[in-house]
Amino acid sequence: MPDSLKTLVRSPQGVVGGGLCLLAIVLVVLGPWLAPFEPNALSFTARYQPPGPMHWFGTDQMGRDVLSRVMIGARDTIVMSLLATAIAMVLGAVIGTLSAYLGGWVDEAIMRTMDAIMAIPSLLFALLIVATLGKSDVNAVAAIAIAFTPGMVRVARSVALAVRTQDYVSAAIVRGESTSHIVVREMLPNIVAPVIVEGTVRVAFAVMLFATLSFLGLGAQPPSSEWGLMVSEARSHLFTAPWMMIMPGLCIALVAIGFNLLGDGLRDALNPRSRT
Amino acid sequence: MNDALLRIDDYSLSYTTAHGSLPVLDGVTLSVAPGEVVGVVGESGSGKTSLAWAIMRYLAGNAIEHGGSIQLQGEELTTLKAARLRALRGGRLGMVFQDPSAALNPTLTLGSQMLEMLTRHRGVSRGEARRIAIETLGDVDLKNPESMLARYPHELSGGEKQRALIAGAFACRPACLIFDEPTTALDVINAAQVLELFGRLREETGVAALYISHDLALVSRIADHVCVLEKGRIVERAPGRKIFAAPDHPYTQSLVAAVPNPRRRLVAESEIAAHANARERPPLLTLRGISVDYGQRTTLARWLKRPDPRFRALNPFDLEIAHGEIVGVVGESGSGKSTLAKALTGLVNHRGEILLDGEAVSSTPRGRADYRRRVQLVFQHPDGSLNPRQRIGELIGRSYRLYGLPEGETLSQAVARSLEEVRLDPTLASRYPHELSGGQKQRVAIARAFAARPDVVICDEITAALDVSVQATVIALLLDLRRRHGTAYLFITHDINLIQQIAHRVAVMYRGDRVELSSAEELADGPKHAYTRALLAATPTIASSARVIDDEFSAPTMDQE
Amino acid sequence: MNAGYVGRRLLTTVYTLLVVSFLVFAMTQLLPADAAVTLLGNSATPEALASVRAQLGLDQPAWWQYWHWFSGVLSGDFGQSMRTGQAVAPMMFGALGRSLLLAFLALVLMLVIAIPLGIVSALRRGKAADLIIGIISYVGISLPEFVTATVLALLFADVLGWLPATGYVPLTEDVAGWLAHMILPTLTVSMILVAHVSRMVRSEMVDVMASDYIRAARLKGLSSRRVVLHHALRNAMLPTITIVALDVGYLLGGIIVVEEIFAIPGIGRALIVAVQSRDLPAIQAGVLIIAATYALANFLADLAYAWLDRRIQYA
Amino acid sequence: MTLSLTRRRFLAGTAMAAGATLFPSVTRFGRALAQGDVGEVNATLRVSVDQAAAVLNPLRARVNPEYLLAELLYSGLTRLDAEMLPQPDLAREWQANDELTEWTFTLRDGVTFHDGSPCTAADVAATFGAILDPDVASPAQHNVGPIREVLAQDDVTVLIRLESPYADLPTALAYPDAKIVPKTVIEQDLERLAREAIGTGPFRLVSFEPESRIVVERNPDYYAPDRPKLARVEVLVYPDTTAEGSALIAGDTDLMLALAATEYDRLDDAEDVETLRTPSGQFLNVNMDCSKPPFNDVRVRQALALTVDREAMVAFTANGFGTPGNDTPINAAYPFFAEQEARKPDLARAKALLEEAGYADGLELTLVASDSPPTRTPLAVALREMAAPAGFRIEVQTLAHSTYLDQVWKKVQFYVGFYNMQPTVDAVFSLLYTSNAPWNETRWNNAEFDRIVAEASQTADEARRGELYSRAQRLMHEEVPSVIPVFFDLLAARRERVTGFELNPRGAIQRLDYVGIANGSNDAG
Repeated sequence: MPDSLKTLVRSPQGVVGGGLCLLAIVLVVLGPWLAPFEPNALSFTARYQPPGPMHWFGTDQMGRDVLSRVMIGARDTIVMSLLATAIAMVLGAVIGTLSAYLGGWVDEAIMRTMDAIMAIPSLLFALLIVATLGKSDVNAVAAIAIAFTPGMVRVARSVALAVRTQDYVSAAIVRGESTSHIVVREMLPNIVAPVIVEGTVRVAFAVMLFATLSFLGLGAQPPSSEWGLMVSEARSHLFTAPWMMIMPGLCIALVAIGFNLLGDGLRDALNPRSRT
Repeated sequence: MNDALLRIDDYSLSYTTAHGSLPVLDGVTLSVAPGEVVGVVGESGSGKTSLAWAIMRYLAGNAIEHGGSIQLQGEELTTLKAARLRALRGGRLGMVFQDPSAALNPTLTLGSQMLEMLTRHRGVSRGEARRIAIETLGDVDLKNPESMLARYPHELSGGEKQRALIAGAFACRPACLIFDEPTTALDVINAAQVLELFGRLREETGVAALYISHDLALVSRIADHVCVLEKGRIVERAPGRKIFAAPDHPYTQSLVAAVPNPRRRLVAESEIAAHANARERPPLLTLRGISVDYGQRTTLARWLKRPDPRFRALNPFDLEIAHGEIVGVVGESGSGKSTLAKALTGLVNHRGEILLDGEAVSSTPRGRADYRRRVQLVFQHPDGSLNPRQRIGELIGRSYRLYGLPEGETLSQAVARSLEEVRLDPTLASRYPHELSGGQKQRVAIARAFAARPDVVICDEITAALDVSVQATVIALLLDLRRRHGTAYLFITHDINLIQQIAHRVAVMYRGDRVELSSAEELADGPKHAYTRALLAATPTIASSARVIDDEFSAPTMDQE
Repeated sequence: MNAGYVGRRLLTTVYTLLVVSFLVFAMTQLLPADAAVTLLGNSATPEALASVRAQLGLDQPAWWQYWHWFSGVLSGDFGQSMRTGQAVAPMMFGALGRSLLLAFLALVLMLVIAIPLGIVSALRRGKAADLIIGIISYVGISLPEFVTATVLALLFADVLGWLPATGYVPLTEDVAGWLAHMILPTLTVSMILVAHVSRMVRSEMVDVMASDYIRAARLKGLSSRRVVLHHALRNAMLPTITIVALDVGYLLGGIIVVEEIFAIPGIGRALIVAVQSRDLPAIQAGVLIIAATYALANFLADLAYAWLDRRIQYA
Repeated sequence: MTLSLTRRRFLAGTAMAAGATLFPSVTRFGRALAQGDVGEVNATLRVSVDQAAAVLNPLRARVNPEYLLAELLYSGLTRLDAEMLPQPDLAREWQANDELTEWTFTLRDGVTFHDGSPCTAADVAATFGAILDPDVASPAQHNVGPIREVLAQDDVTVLIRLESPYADLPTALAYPDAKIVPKTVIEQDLERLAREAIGTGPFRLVSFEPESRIVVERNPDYYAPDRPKLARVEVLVYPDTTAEGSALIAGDTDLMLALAATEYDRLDDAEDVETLRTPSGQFLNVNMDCSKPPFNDVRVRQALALTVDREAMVAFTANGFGTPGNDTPINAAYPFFAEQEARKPDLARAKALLEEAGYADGLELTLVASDSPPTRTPLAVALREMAAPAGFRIEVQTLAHSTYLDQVWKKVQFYVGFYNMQPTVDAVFSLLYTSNAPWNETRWNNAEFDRIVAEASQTADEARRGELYSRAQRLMHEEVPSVIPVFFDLLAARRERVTGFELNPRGAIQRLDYVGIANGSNDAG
């Protein structure tokens, strides 16, 4: 692991991606303290102010400071995405590994069900779930987590299948180890790496999916400053106040790029073949 | 030797890695005369494959050459233009790889892959190329070449692939061919056929060849001259027939010593006597009609009238293993020898019964646990059988956790002792497998098995992945452990030479049948079964090459009797 | 290719759709605020609601509704929209048709652009070209459609005035007009796909180029052109087939947003409306149809794969 | 009128405010009218609407696009003109008895439905029977006045008996859902009208794709020979307002019936596009359940009202295109509007009132809004911030409109409502604020208010009515059953070649049969 980390920080992807993600995390942690203005403070006089020394990102239709809102919004957007992906990752890893280890009809049943869920495009799936549970960021997290799980299961399972045939698993069986020991101690540790890679890339998707849900009015709710929500609220002002949309839109893109780069960096670092 | 066809002069090569520069070849000098076969022998890491790549001018991005020259028919290769080089490769300078299935593109037919070569280097039309291809395939006696051309690689056996490839290489009228372990991936008998083919073709074409291999015995049989490569330096160059008779360099001597010689028994007669009187006791392990079927037929499959996928990997098999006895099981891949190991350790379901000390293994959990402790398994590849994410300590400790610690020992003490028993530094306990060498890993695997204080250890090809010298030490270790604990071994291998050295009795397996079961002596005096004889004939041994030495006039091809 | 393989895949596909139908139905059962409410809007009185519910069969037990619906589906009848009172099937299939046309354009555009990009960056690995392509694809993959769509519309329609901003002209009425209206949506949809697939092709290509048989091919003295086009590409394409098939699912999802923004009366919009107005038959039909399309795409992809790479059937 | 208006908009605003669209300002309609009479007879008008017209059955229309369809395809007894005055439609003329309890309507003769069958008094009677039948659940049932029974005297004479005297009946009958449908259809299967249109309107249905495109063509048998002036009308659905605007600019559409305030400037600057604007009685109200605490205490309601900066609210919710509200549903767009002193924000006072009411340490509230129209949430968000200093701790919750209708509307104690302008003052009051109002959201149930409204509805004398209505308004202003911070101007836009279109403050009235397309104009889509 450590030497693969070395390769990660040596690769440009790893550096840029890691940097962007780090920045994002900083925003998440320190956002409220860094924000120059109260994110929801209205100002009748300061509406539609273009970016300037006072308001770096400009102000919106209610005279709220876009920069501050973006800073606060990082929390909703990123934490939610990370949370959703993390849940999906854990579920996926466990289900996938178990499915691969048990094999036979259990495996078949699990995977076909996953296929079924995958057959419903994740956005649509999230849409249905949110419509069912009611709109709120928490439900959006649940929706995305569920929508992501099958993908994770697939990845985890494919790796687990390879691991399953390894002699150390056979050795464990010959020794008479318990199923739980084999799955948890012998197999899982050898599966996490690829799952983490997949997960990192998925975070980027989650960020965008969140934005899209909010755009459709199904994700975070006003006055929250979740980035997707900001963008969708700003769309109607695009012609009069483009910055309102561009700034949070840019942030979404940057964070997504960050996680994509990091994910690919990790993949290369963990994949000996692409190491040169 | 100015008439040399291929000449390498003081050639050095190194790779730049994260940990600095790593020398691979150091002042290598050798030459191949027209029609001559030069063998290059070395253990893993000796740089023999890098040498091949260097000659083919196919070097990794991080390779750095430190002077020296490589000349083919007087033409300097190290400074050759890419276009000229492409014209050379596959044409005058051909190469045959170790693994034929890896060398063939899985999504293209054999035909298209042969034809593109012929059209390129023989400058003939596709039709003509096709004719040649069919002809060549024909005279490397592959059945109906026509259809062969239309087949995909996965539809051919390993032997067929390699023969086709060799045929193709020769068909392009090369001046010099480089063979990189061409038979290592094949079974003994296939290998023998390929070698025979090789011999015949070069008889006919008089091609010069550089033959790279780790197998001293084999090389000594086919090569006119043998170069011994150690850590990138050629330490000895001698005629193939001499190299065993009178190795000069100590390294070569150690190599020769390590090569299993069926004539030199490693288990002393006294021990055999010892285990003879052990025969009075009920046999330690008794196998009655053990048979294994693979694959099952699903209702869906039956419903779709698909061919029955079930096949019998092991036909009813009987065997008795006495306390402290070493029983060898020898056979090619697919002979069912590994299946036997799986069956005995419960990795696959089997019919028939297993008796331990004359009693059927009880199906109660305790009974099975007891059996599991007393019958241990060591796998072929330590990289596979040792979980890369666990420390050596944990790996060995697992046995103690499951089967209990000996009195008055802490876990760490026990682990340390186990490591010492296999002659490893106890401090390795805190390391991860990938930090150990192949031999060390296998020792750890053995230590883990013996931590269970077993009565019988099943060794499934445990030395196949190791260099000869390492193999020799591991074997020595096993015999030593046996001496100490009186453990019996079921020793599964494809190497009939090795088994003749260490086994008291040998079971020969062929296509799931036990075709012969006889004591080592009997085997030496003359095997009963035809297959056994074929196997022995196909296996190059020091003995056979020694015989070659006796007879100066026989051609340096392999001898069938 | 042997019948067993096809049969097996077909069965699993059917099973998948069965599960989907169940999932969807279960979800629609949980949806708050049933169609009767949305149908009557402000004028809903308890009596009116009751009568409408009865009329829509909403007062029946769930299993009955499921069976009623499912048996209908089997006979090609997806029921009537609770919103418009029209039959769902023609409505949804019509919408699907329009969406598929869009999806098809996007796929074609994607393949035409993505595969060459992927190959180039793989062969020029680590060089400038690779870097540039990489950056482009990262940006492409990291912009939500609704941003891309809005920006594109702003640029090409409002600023440059080259293309119609939004709206839809039926292909049957005016091909040129249809195409003109399709360009921006197609661009938007294919953007992310191009990024995604080109990176897939790249990594596949990199792996293949590192494989033994490519080395063997080189050492046969073949020209690099032949090595790349004849030996490498084919193998690199194989996994891409699967990826593309999986992307069809994504495509159908992404289309939802694009259709919303560009006012294309496709299945995505139909579904959003259906969900918003709790039009259960429409939701069920829509999701099932999309799932079916996706499953079909994957089925075909697997067949194609198995056909191109004979080893599959033995595996 | 907010101060942030550009000069240009200011002119427009006043032009509208002055006489609504009675005599349009020359800048806007001059050329249009000039071309109106020479309009192209077989032109197609492409109208864009911002949401689907899902319901084709006129008796069940709920939203403006559906009203539009009803208007295009059907006729009522009466219809309203730009000044909200009832004009003859199917009814040629009408008179009432002195008590205003019995009304007789005389129909045009020779009017036929699209299927050729004649439209008679029997159809009228049957239609009103259906409207008043709760199972049909027509929104009109609460809006056509206190009707007891509708009788067909002969083929062309309809007698309507009322429960109580009602002066505004002709206006009420113009309610967009009160369209006449064939008796036979009602008796056989009313649901047919969900798929086909059998009316007497100026247009006939050609194709109906609710989510995307509805096409109608001229009805040659329409009773008015000079109308419609168009061969076809295409109603195009654009779910995205920005997209809708772009379509008009690009010339893909001719007329945009509802314009988001944020789009106004862009379209105003676009070439060949004219923006239309009229003040209207359309408003958002913050409803408070006056029957339960905390809102059963008038001081709490007054406190909340005092926190609202209405000028700012106009800016935040209507982007400046509106007028401040004064907590009554009546504004200058209505007759009988009573000018009162505008309520100014006074946080100190609000805090004090809240303390008096016993909420010294503030009040936790959840304010629910629906996602359509999109102006509801900004209002809630703005109110949250404005009310916070006075001690109102408001959590804003936005729900899907369907969920809102199901779980919030008329149920929860604190939410944002939205209403189109109604044809009469009485319509607003008796629809929303009287104890017996069908949509009595606030449960204010003020006996005096009820009495005043009832009396007003029964008086024919204008002066007396005015006096009564202003008392009612003053009462509401003091008691604040709901905070009404902002009235919206209605905005629309058209290509210049579109003639004869008048933007109606009612929102639900379009009168496209008067609209034409000037020929010789080359800006086709």
